[in-house]
Amino acid sequence: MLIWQILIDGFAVSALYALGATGFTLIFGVSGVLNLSHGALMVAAVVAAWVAGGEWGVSSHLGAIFGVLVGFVMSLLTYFAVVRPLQQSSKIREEEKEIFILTATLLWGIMISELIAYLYTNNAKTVLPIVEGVVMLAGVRTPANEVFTSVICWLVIGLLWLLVNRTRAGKAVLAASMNPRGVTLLGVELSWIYVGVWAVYGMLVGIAGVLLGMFLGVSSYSVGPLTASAFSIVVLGGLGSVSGSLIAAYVVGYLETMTAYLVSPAYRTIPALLLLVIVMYVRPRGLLGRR
Amino acid sequence: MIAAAHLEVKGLTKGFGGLVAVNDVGFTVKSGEILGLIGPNGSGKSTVMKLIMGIERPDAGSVRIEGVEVAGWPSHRIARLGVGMVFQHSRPLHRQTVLENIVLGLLPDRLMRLLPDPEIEARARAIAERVGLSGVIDRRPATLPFADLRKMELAKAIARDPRVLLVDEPFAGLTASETMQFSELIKAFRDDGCAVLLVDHNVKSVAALVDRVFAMYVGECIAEGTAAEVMRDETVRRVYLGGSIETAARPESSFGDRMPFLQVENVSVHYGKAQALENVSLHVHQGEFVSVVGLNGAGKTTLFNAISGMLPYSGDIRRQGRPLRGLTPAAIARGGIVQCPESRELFGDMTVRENLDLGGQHATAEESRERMAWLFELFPVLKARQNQTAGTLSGGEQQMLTIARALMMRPDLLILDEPTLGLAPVILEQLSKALERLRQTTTITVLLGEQNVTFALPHADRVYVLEHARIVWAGDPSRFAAEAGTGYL
Amino acid sequence: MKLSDVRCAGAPILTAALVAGAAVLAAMIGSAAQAQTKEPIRIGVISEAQAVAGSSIPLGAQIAADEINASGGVDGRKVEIISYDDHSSSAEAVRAFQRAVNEDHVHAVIASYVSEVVLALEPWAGRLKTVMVTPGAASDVITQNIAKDYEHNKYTFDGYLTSTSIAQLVCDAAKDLLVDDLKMRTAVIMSEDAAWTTPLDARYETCLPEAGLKVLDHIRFSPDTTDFTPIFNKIESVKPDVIITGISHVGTQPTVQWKSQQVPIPMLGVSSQASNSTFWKDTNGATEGVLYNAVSGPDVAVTPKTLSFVAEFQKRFGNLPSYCGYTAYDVVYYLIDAIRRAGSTDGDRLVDALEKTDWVGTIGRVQFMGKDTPNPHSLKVGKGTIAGLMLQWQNGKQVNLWPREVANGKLRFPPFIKVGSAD
Amino acid sequence: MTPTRSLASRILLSRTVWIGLSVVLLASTLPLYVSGYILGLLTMAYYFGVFSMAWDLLFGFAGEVNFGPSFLIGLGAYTAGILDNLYQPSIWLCLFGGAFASVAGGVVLALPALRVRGPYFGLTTLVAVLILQNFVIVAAGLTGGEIGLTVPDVISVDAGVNYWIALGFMAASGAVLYALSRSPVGLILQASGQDAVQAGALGFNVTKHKLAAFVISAFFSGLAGALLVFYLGAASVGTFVDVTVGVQVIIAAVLGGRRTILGAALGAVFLIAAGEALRPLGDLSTFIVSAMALVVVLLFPSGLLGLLTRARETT
Repeated sequence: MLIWQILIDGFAVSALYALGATGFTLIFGVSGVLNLSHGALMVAAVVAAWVAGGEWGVSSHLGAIFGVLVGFVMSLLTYFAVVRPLQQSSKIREEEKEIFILTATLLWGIMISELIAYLYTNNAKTVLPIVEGVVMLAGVRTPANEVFTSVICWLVIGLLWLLVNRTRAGKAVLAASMNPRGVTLLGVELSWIYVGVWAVYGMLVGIAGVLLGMFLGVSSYSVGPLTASAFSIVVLGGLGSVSGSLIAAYVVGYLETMTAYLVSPAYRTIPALLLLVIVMYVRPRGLLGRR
Repeated sequence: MIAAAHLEVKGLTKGFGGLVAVNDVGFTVKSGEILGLIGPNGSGKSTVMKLIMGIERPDAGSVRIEGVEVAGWPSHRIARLGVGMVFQHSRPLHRQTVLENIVLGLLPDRLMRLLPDPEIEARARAIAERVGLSGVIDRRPATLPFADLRKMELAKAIARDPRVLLVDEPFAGLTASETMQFSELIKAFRDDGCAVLLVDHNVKSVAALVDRVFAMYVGECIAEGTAAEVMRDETVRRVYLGGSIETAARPESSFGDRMPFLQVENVSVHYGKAQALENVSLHVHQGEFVSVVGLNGAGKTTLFNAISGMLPYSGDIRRQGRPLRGLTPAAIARGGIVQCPESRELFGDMTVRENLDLGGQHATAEESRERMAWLFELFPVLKARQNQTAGTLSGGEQQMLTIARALMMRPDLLILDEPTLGLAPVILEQLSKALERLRQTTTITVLLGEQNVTFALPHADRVYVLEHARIVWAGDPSRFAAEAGTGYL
Repeated sequence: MKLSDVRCAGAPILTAALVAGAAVLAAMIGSAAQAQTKEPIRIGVISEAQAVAGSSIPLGAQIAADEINASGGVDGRKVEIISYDDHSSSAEAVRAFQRAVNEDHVHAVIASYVSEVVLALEPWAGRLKTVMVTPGAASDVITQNIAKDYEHNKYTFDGYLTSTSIAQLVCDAAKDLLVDDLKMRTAVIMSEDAAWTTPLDARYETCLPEAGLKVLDHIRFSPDTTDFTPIFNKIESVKPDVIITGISHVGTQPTVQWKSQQVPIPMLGVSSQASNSTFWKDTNGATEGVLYNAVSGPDVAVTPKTLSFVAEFQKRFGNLPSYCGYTAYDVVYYLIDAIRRAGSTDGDRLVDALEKTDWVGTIGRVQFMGKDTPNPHSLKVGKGTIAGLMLQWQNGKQVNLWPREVANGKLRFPPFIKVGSAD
Repeated sequence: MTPTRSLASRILLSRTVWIGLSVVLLASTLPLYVSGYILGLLTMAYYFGVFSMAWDLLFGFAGEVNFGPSFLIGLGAYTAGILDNLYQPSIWLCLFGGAFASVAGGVVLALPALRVRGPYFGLTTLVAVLILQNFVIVAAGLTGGEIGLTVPDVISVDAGVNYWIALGFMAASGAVLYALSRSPVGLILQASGQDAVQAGALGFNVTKHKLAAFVISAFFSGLAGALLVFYLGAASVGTFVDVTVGVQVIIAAVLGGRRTILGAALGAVFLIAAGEALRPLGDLSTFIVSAMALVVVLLFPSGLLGLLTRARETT
């Protein structure tokens, strides 16, 4: 019974982690950007869905779609207002761009979360679930929403996989992540690829955010932890490796769930952090990292 | 005693992954001697230098500095023992002056040294004087001409009075008079009793300076002796020049277009203060094969990158009369000017087929398929390897894939930058045949950049020679050997 | 060259920044302290504006000040509220406290509902000899410190209940509502790991068995927890009749997950966020059926003053006050009362006067425990002083169930709760 | 020209000292005519200035991006606070203990730094902070956990005295760090950060120098953290360890201008002063300060101080 509980709960949480981290790693893989406003974008999507549902009283479906849309728009805004000006700046040396992008996205994240707290307080917000009620799985009473979350996460990850591996545009994105100069030589504009990737990232962030809002709920305090967890999962899996991120998401998700069940909820995050430190020492490139 | 070997290398071996980069290499450099370590790109000469300096750890073999075994030591200890190295590409301290950069080379490796020793500054000034930098001593590196940057690197390397001096490509990018100056500086060290190791591509460029030459090819020694002996050596000649060169040029008048397909007019490019191209003009007719011959650092890659729109330049580059300026590199490539860069830029984790598909992505699926069938005929080995990832291919196969991928784009003009880089002679043959077939069976226009004249001449209708950022010779390939060929050995 | 340039260039900027900063601040302060015929009584309010609980504090205090000023002030002196945002950070709160005392020369400070922050401020109240009253922090340690070192810490007063007395009130309510009415026998304590819950849990452990509820398990979790599934599953596995809560930093997330997992066990206890009127919206209605302790409620006439205050608050700010809103309103009144009685704003004399406080406010009759008790300067609790309430969310409304004298509804649970089914 | 130049540089050096000294002197007169609150504000700002300068030594000179300055700060602060709480030795001893713990932490942090690069190192430092944070909460008996640690002693309750201590400490740290960055060791450090291979070939033990940079950065971070504890009279995770504290330190350094040491202090004073000056704007003040910092980062990448030095360079 306990085993089934851990398996089922861990699966849903891990699926959410996986979806959140996939977008993060995609952006890093293709454009080398570690977007530290990641958590803020997710929270923005949740709050948007909450506002649509709570203030305007639209249906849960419409609210969710609005949340995803806001995630999408915010992502493109992040790219055009913050990341691209720095990437194209001639005043900053190439080797220093990384720290600039990190600092700028951090500041941008702070701005977003402060604005949200100003407008809607920093109370935790939840999104009205699309499906309610509970189902019995292997004798475990599981919220239908949890099943829904897992299914949507994997559906989206599957669609992303198809997009990247089975379409020409996706192939070009994959190629750009291996060798940006190579795709330029083949007549593909890198700027199109970047915009496209940030757009896809926006959808992923929006969906992950809204699902998170339905499943667990977030507040403007969650901004930092959300970014940190995506960052650690991505690094644990190996930067830029999508499959590595998926594996790492499940490792972290299950480790946390097991700790919460078997040891104490108070120590939930500690084993995952220790694992991360060990991996950093033993295998500094992450589980499946190449770079 | 007098002729004690300052640097003694024996049985040096180093592999990267499965590839043996250096195999059982041994030589000595005596005090007051200059040894030229030469070899084409990929021959392992730079690795040898890094092994001596301790930047890489040798797998086997010994490196002795005045009898002290240093193989496997960290590089700072080797440096302290009296080895200095002049890097070809360096990153000077941008925010400090030239003087401070030289002072850096003189500092003791101690943490407690918080106040600059006034003596050090005086010594730095003396060194600057010696290498001819005293006029620019208060300037920052970014404002210096290229030759002065090289001098600054030299100054840093000699600051500690090394007994062994390693110099990587001493003359790359320098003008003739600058080369003279630099040679004099190096000779002065030899006369002071220093053992000097010069690493370069060609015998010719260092011949005047070196006492002996050690020639490498694919990780092994192929010849050793005086410059003249090595230049006469059969193996060396074959590696650099191949056999006798047959040319088959078509006269320029046979290309009927009134306006050349590609016109490059008075193009200049600067990297900071260094001039990489100086008023270069050339043209290529529709269907013509044009070779640009030049040594490393002469400006070939810069020229091609300017044509491909990857660099800012002054002057004009026109395609069928329309200027290319303002177009993005990708737009130029889509427009039909496709480059195969020297670095190949393959997608290493994708299969051969996927790489080719990406080349054909602007065409319809049908066109793309036909094109691929034709390419598999041209390069049969790619067909056999089509499901293998590009990163696992051999160097020659990778080069074929690069060319094939570019051809998938149905280019009007194909630019090939050093396709022979690091390839074995057998592979060169295959590549050569493929180019010949292209030339005979299609109307494609090709602009080829090479330092390997054996490869550059047979296919060429016309040849340009690029030297120190300028075109110094242009004409029919058959006249090349007589008029311009001496520098390419 | 460069050596000097950095410094030369740096110097003017540094001075400019300092001068500019100083000028701005000076201007601000100047306007705040503008000459008035009689020096006003200034009360500093330090709280977090972005938190629902905290944002009510300055608003409640302002209403009280306006009412006092409308009736002539204190011997012709106006009451002035100066508020500071501390983002619930101890360091910022210390800074704000110093500013309030040294710069704005306030006569007393009303500070924060977060125990951690109040504990950091407590020594500063002593160092700067300025009275500080917290309208919402619950940790017993605050008042225990006063017992330990009265001379230094006597300037601090806890204007809200201590955790221990809250726990006692919860136990009392649980006995009446659950044990007597519904025959419940067992409970699990679920509380967040924070300063205020340590004494709360300690009292729960003793008073729940006294009330007739056997404690089967005791779960403390990090306030950063987002996924409560393991916690609820663990609780469910020991089959208690009720979950006794001690949560304040978290609220929305456990409540929503309780509902979505349809945990069949009712929750009763302390859930500070549930006392906010916005909680229904934040949880999308998942809070239906949640029982929480409070000192006041929107439609509960605890004293004659309660409802008129709520009405005024709603009229002026468009929403209902959080629990700190009520207490802050009362604090201003009894501070002013003490100043009147002391005839001075001097710190030590104000402490003496405050210790003799006997004031009926919106939450009940306010009296402080004496200095020889274990918790000096904490509120006296019980019938006749502050009785506390037990409210339940029902259909978007906060309904009071206990004590029965002021109850305005009946206990009611959502369908997934199975009362009495556990054996 | 040659001999006069070195003479001139010596005069300029002394001019730097004079200008620095006069700024510090000017600042030290502030308590005479500025209110206690501004002093309190600047006291905090000065300690943050030291945090930022210490961070800049690691990033700007040794080229190591440390995402966890608050790991070093927190170690120093908590060690000093816990020592005072347990044994109540003289404050000096506590300060020394804090600085020492932080140095030990700096060495631990340096170990991965010498193995892994870029984002991987960044993450290791970030994880160090999270682990420290968890430790503080788990070991609540020792550290006060979520409640925070209240120390029995403070250095002084007088705003002026605290201000002078902070100013003196910042001036001293600034002088040492600046001198270090300008010294031969600073030059070697910069060379190691820029091109470790070449620095090795020039005969420098890169590992040793980077380790030293970590130790020095840790020493000043830890000491500043410990001093701040005895100024505030309390230590809490939110003030010393939280990632957001580290973020503020980094933002201050980038804002003021990287690789200048002094710019980092300027950035810290600016951030805190601006945050305070904007306080009347209400809850939006943090938003506006962040937005201003973002604009500086986007438009003037060399930072407040770098902007001016670069302008000088071209003339």
